[in-house]
Amino acid sequence: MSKIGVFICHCGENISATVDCQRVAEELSKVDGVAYSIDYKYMCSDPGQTLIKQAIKEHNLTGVVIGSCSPRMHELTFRKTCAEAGLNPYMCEIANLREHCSWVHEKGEATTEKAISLVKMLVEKVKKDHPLTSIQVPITKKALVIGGGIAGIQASLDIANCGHQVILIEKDPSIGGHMSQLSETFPTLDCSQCILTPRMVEVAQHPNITLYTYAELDSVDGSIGNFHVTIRLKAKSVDPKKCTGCGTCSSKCPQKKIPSEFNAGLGTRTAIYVPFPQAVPNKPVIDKEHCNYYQKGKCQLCKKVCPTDAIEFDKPDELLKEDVGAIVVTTGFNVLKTDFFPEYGYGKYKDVITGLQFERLASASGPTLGEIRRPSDGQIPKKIVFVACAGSRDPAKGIPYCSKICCMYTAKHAMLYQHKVHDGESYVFYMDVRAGGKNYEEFVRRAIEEDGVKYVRGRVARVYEKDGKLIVKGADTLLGGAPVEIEADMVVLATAGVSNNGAEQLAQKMHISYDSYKFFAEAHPKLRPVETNTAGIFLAGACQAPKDIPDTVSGASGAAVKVAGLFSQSMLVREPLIAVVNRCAPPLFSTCVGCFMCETACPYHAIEHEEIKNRNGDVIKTVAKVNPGLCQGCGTCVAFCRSKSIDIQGYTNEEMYAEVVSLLNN
Amino acid sequence: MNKLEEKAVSLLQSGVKLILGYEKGDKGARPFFCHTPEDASKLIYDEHATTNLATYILKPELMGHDKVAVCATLRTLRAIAQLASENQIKEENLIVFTITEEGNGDVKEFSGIDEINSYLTDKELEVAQLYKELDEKLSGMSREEKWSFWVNEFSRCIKCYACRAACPLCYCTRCITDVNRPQWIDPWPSPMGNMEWQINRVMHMVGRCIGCGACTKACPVGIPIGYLSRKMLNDLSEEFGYIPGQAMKDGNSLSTFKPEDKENFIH
Amino acid sequence: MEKRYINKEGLAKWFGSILNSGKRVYAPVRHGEKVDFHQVHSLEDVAEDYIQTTLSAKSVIFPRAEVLFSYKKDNKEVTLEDFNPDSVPETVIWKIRPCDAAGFIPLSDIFNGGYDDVVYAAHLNKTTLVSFSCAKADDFCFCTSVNGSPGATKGSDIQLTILPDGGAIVEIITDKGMALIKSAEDCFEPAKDEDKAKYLADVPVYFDLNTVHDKLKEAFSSDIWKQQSERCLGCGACAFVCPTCACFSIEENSKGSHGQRIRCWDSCGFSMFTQHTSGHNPRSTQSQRWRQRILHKFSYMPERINDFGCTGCGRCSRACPVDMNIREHLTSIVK
Amino acid sequence: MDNNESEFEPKIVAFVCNWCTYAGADLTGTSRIKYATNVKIVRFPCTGRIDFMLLLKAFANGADGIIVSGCHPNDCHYTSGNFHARRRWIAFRHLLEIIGVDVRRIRFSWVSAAEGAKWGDLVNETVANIRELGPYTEYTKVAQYVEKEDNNE
Repeated sequence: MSKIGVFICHCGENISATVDCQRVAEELSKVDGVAYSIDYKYMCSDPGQTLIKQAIKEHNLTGVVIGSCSPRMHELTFRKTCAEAGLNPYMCEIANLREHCSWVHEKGEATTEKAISLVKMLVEKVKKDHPLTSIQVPITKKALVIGGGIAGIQASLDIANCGHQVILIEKDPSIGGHMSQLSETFPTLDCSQCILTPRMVEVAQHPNITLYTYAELDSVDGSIGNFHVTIRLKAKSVDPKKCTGCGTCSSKCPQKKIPSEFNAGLGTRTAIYVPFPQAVPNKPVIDKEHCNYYQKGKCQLCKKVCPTDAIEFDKPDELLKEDVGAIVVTTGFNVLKTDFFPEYGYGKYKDVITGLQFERLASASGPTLGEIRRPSDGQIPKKIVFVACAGSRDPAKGIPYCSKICCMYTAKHAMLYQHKVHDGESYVFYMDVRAGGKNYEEFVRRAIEEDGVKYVRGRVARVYEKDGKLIVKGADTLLGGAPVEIEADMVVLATAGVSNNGAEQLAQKMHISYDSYKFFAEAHPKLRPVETNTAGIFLAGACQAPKDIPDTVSGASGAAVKVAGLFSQSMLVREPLIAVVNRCAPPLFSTCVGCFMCETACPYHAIEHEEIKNRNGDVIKTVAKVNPGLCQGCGTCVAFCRSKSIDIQGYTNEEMYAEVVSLLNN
Repeated sequence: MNKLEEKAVSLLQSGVKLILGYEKGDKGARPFFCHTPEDASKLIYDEHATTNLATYILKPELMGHDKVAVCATLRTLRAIAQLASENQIKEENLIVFTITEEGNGDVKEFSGIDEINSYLTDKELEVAQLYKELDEKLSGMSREEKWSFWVNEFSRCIKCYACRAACPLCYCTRCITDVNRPQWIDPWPSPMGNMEWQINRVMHMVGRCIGCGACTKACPVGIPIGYLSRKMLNDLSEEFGYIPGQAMKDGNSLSTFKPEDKENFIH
Repeated sequence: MEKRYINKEGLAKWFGSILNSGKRVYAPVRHGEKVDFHQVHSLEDVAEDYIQTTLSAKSVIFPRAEVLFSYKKDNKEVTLEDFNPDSVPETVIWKIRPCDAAGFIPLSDIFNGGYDDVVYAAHLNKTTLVSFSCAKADDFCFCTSVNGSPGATKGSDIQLTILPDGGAIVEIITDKGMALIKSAEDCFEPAKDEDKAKYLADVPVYFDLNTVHDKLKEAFSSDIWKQQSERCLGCGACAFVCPTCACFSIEENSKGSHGQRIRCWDSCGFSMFTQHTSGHNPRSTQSQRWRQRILHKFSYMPERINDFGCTGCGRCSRACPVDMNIREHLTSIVK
Repeated sequence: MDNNESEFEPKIVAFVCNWCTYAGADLTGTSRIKYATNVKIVRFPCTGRIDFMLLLKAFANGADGIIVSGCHPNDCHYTSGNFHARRRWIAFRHLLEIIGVDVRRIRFSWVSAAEGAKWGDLVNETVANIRELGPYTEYTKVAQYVEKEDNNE
């Protein structure tokens, strides 16, 4: 006979404002099997939890139902509470009275009635619940980090420094990511390369880190603690063991006019190339799309000039299989295509450039060696206009969200410009200046007050060329929308940060969720910001949303700690909410008839064949068995099994059936 | 001695312990278990025989370790092919032969499941006249009329499970109707319980039904139950990518999917 | 036994008066190719020209499913609503075959032997059986081999034998039957000098029932059960169409806070019928279950209730999807 | 909702997956978007887990309408549970149409964890639709028969 305790939380007034909590508790006390029913102001608080624990002990409760906020919030909290009082944690169920009831309905009889029936439903479920014990799975103590930007570098180093093996893969020929492209960084204006390159080198030299550049994730199998990954090592056409990085090949390559990705299209590179001088590894690859040999079938000049015979044409991509225990995804971001804004003339006028291109112009390693010269004629622009929010916060044409970093880098750009062009004039068109962050506001004020950057609040309507000048037309909303027209020499667009190319496909490969902008989704936006909903896969950096460097690095260290924390355990303890194929007394042994259609339905390859043998060792029948290490508990097999021989713990047929019957009959 | 009898005698003399076939009965051909060469003369072949002999292949009490041969009609062949795709056939103990359609009574023995599958590829699965008539009748009905038609049909069901017993693909060790935790289907004969039972049967048959009609023929009260599975078989074949009457490889319709599956009702 | 004569018009009038009296009347009704007992509301509903209904009339008195009691839990209090015998209406089964009517004798011995099964007895007591003797039979009929005949009156309250003029010989067997006559006395005429046997179907005797009974005593371990049942599919069709099969199951129709306890038909032919919780099944093979069926009807029942569990209606043979013909099997047992 | 007692209040059960629609409905709450009280949610790990029998049982036990919702295609937490579910619903819905079950009463949807507003709209729309259709007595009447009332049809 069940002895169930019902605990109705007021959640301050979050629930009690619209639900008569006292009445819910009273009504529940009348339900068959309920031994104790009470309401309380804050169930999740210390006294609230104590209340639950005492009731479990005093009334020998066999099950607990808590009417509170969403189980996605506090299920774990209350299960722990129950466990501390000696009740199996899986005998605790949560009725969602806040998100699904009090917050979405007006105060009234119907709302309280709904609350009552939701709690009753869970009471019926608890009656059918079985105590469950956690599953223990061994852990492969090796991590995979995808993406070699600053986030990936930081995460790899942190994990490696904890003594664990790390595989870092980067799709480009060098690690470094967007940070390596930056000139100086806000708010301290220290040189990006100066602070980044030592870390890049550290990665390459770290004994615990295996670095694969020009490599991509091909597929992922398995689950937390035991992922089986396949990495595609794209053919570099250069044997890194033989190559000394002397650079002769690049200097002889006849293809010299390829826009350099590193310089954001403002410079050129060759087909066999090292993306930038400080690249790690500092060894070239052949870009097959532009290589004469790969495209036209002859050339091989590089092969002829290579002193170490390192060039190897026509090698296929290699597929490398690795077992890892955790994955950190740090694939970064991209900048919004500027063709959203034909009125700004990007692509039409050479001197309308993006913020990232300006970074290259301002960078000492850039195409102009750090001098601000406009792309069209190499002249030093005397008047420059920066357009903030070029795409961001623009639901109509761009993206609805704020790209977060633009305000700061625009201020930085204007400041750098003023430092380099002392007689120059700079204007910033802005909507709002968002300078939340340590020393950020001061930085912007410095740009305005010390460096004389002119901030104009308003949107730019259009940019057009007239007599060799770029006419920027806008409005100053602080002056009542007065039209502003500036004859500029150069225009810099602070284009929005967007998710990286292929983010969606990558997410689908790894079975992690992503938002409508294709940024990867955290398990919880506040409390689990570096975890995904898929156990064992973590996130850091701008693949989650546009982020500045400090946020990226702290996220990366956070993810690394999660990985290290996971690896610090000898066994992984998993929730037992997995499918099980029944076993029963002989001669049946299991009601499974062995059609193995579940095997074809399981996305995790968790269904195995088990031969049931008699005493002589003869196989009597072959039935399905679920590998508890692989099963993730989706339950597709359960709904599919015709004879109902598979059930899923925590969501059993009996439990779900009882819930439905209860909802409609009580 | 006809060719069938010759075949049966030679099989029985070469170590086969049992031949599943048909003999003459009160209501046409009925299943016959031929154990001895002396009985072989009773064997007849009737491609219209309603009992699907594949049903017996799955009965442990009949199928021990001995070799068994089946004189299979097209319907039986279809069932065997489907059962093989569901891991239910022990090929090493089973010999399957049929009488070819050419009419001179030639016996064809299959080398294995693959040959059965290829034999079936050009055999179109026809729709029974009864079902065609029913299709016509139902197509003229409003939703409410359909509902009351089927409620009336199912209310006559006595839950004798002859449909289940006769179906070669209803081979679960424990049928869902025998599951009582929870009691998915009312075990007593009642209009709703009967309907739920048939809905289950049809859902369990999606992409698996081989359209042999054994269920309809077996129903003692004359409910055209096979119509539902048969209609689903045809209606969904294009959608789910199978050919009615032929076994699917690598899982069946509801245990597999295509990311591009089309529907127009999920919004 | 009193006899009367009723002419065609009288018959219609009598039937009308029964309907008007408020009694439920069950009679054979045609549904496509099948004829079965349903409640009727006029004489036109009653089927003509058929040999036998698919199901026996058993379900009128022993329904396929019946609520024994209902319960409700409210505020931890349980209230029970028991089966109410008064809720069963007065009922007439019209045009039942003599073999069907005879079936209620062993059925009543099972349910009401020793003590009355309240639910069964309520139906039985409220029901009057008006049988029609058989003018036609088919190859599946074998009533004459199991102590019956096309004109047997055992089990009936009234029996009519339809005459060529559309009238009928009326035999009044029980008081319940007499009461139904009395309710419309003016429809009837005094009995005429007619030989009932002239109007009955000719059903040959296939085997000697006593020999069957004697042979079965020794037959428990015989191979015959396996031979006969090889093609048996293990469905319950034979049991459910049978006028004497009484196996039932008790089921729970639970809706959480309320529910019903239901009695419904079951069959010893199902493999789950004897399945134990332990996993053991004393009748694990179909041949054992077939043996049980035959022994129960032709060996155990005669010994326990002094009546055979078969009336020769032939329904099981007609219903069997694999043509298991009980007459054929019984004949082979005799041989 | 409103206090008009004569108005029919449909009973609607929602079968939703834990990762998308349940979370989406949480977001509806967090966003304080209001919707009708008629819909009650039963939480499943995945739409792939939702047995079609539970839908039938909901109707048999008196539900006037049903919502089935989970992750959008490609977004399944378990990769393909929603794809399996989609196939199941294609077949199931087709069968119900053949039999004459009122499929307008089952609303299938994809609601992601980010679509809190969509969940609110879905509930309100479904409640309005079912209110218009009226109680599903056609189904419950049949479900309540133990023996069919013999009307000789």
